[in-house]
Amino acid sequence: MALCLEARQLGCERDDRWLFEGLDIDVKGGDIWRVDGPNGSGKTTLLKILAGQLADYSGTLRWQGNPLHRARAHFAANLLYLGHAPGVSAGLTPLENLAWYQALHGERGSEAQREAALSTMGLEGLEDVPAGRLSAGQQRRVALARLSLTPRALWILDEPFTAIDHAGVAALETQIAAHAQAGGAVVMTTHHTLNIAHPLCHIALG
Amino acid sequence: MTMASLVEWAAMGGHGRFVWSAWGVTAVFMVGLALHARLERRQLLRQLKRQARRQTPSPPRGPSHDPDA
Amino acid sequence: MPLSETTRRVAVISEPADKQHLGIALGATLMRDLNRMRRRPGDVLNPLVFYALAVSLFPMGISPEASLLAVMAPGLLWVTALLAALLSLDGLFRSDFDDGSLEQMMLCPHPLTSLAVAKVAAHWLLTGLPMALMAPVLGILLALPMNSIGVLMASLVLGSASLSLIGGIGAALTVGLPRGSVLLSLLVLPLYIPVLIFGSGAVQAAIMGDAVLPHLALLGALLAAALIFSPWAIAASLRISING
Amino acid sequence: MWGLIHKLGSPKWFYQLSARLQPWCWGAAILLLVTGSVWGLFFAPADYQQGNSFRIIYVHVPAAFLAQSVFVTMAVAGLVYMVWKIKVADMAAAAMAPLGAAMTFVALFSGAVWGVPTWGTWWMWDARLTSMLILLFLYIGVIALRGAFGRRDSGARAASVLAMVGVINIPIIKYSVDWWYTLHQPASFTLTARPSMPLEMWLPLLIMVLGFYCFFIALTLMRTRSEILRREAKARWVQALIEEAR
Repeated sequence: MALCLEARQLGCERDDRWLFEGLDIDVKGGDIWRVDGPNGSGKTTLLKILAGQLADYSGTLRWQGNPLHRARAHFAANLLYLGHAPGVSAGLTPLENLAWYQALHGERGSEAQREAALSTMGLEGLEDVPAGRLSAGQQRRVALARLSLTPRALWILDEPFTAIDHAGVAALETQIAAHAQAGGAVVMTTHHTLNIAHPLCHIALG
Repeated sequence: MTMASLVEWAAMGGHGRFVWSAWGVTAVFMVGLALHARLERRQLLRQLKRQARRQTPSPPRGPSHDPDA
Repeated sequence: MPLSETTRRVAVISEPADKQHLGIALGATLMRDLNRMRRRPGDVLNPLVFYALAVSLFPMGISPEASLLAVMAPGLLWVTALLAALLSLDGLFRSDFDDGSLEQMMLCPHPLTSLAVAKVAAHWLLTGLPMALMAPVLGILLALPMNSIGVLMASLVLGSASLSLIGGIGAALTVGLPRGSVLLSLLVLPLYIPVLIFGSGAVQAAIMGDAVLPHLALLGALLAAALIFSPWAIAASLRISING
Repeated sequence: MWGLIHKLGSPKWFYQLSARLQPWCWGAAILLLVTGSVWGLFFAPADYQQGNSFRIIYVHVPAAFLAQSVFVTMAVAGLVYMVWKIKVADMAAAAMAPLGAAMTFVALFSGAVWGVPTWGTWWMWDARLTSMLILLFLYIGVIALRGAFGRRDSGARAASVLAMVGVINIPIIKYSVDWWYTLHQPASFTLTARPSMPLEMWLPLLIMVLGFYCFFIALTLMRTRSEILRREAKARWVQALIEEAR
């Protein structure tokens, strides 16, 4: 069935200040949504609300027609979220990190799958180096390896290009475009000028 | 209630120290809490008035002095 | 970088996660923490070294006299075990909170309460159990009568599980705070008192030859209550700290 | 039902309702406290065993009752805030916490002082005093946690969770401390094991307890109203209120 996440009159108040209000967003298969706005305009907060992580917002949020908080498990099974912090624990190697991430979604997966995902992100040879010793960009790449490792319909990426070099950015842009063409949906924020061969929808905050 | 019987009553048969210290601390706390709450409210009102005055320049007041300020 | 599967349609997964998936997630979270501790043994050994050190301070502070120490041994062993568990609680969620893994745990299809129990179980395996195994040696240091060593270990094994569960609530509440560890002990120590009372009570009963079972039964009851209430409280606290 | 909860929960409506209720509560509190004190200090007979130090009961027992019921009320208010998102409930919880802590301290101090003539020492690890001491630590924990968060409603939610966890633990702590105390001092004299107080001793105690509760309600109403003004300062009705007060 087609993917659809719809937000009606979405609003969020932080310390008596309205970050945004009255937002109507319809995320459907094949969309790439880009959230723009200066720093502190609530971009990350909006993404966290769309990912179902923050509960205190006004307005309604529906996933496949029913309210998000009731369809949480189903929604989470289709969501891939990448926040500011990559979610790669320093004490584990990239392979162990990815193995845990797959297990978190209930898939045992295989070593070969994980190595393939790491090599698509250019991390050959670093599979067994504890993530703590990798650079910020490499840690971000370990997190981005999840995009090809665990196929999820909806991607919510919070500034995925931070600390990524030019080659990596280009590869990621093509991956995002391919995901949208294959029927998936992407909601992302970035200060980077995107050149993706796919129509973009914009949300301006602040 | 002659003076003597008043003093004798206050001595509480030798336990006066304990009874009055216990009652005294209780009274201090209860009265203190009540006064603090009133003070807190008055300060809050004064602060809100100052903020209100700062945001909306109030019309030039006549010679009558504002009792609350 | 070749894009292998471009044409495959992206399917929306509809069937909910079943029990078998939950088992994989919990097992993986447990193994993850054990592996991480294997790499950084300091985090595991510090509470144990603190436990041994603190116990050996008391004879210097009180007196080397064996009969005097034997009277206080159960209480001292239990209080220092409790403080050592408290020491290691701060790191329970902090590293996951800092590197973003906690966010991933919250956004996975499985309930956060069961993942929290897996985290606390890993913490118990790495602090509660080793302390229970180490306690007899420290009991000898404090001239603890030999007949109560078994009960000491049993009470520590049972008690430290409740300590980890109740402590997990405090750790989850203070994980987002910069200087949270001092506040953590302030929140959690009053809740530790029933476990301390029945734990050291069991060892004292063993020394005096009284019935030990009621004490251990009450410790088990506390553990059961902790298992029922604290996962819910830990999950709610983690959601609060994430937004904090 | 739902409409009533939200109407009850709106700060403006609560502010006006409490304005009418408050003078009555203060009046009742002062009346009850004065009559109870005069009766307890002057007319109630002294205890045959403890003599006049028994009169401390008219302060110790009401404070102890209030200390525990304030914690339970705070936990219930926290639950109402967490489940139905009624902000006034959290404002009331924040307002009553210091009062509960103060009452716990008063109960602790008066209990210790009461024990001096009977036990001869200033502190005695009596079962009830120990539970009261732990309750004081729980209060300090809740108040400290509420203030530790950057954002006010995170602190509010954290304090609500801790209050609920605490309220579940209070009976457990009370039971384990009583069990611990009877294990170590089975035969000694405990303060509250009163056979049955004669009426003229018991009636002033009832009046004092009612007086303490009215005092609690009146003070909580007043402090909640201040909290409403502080948190809703930007609301139009507060601006209007300030405007006409100027």
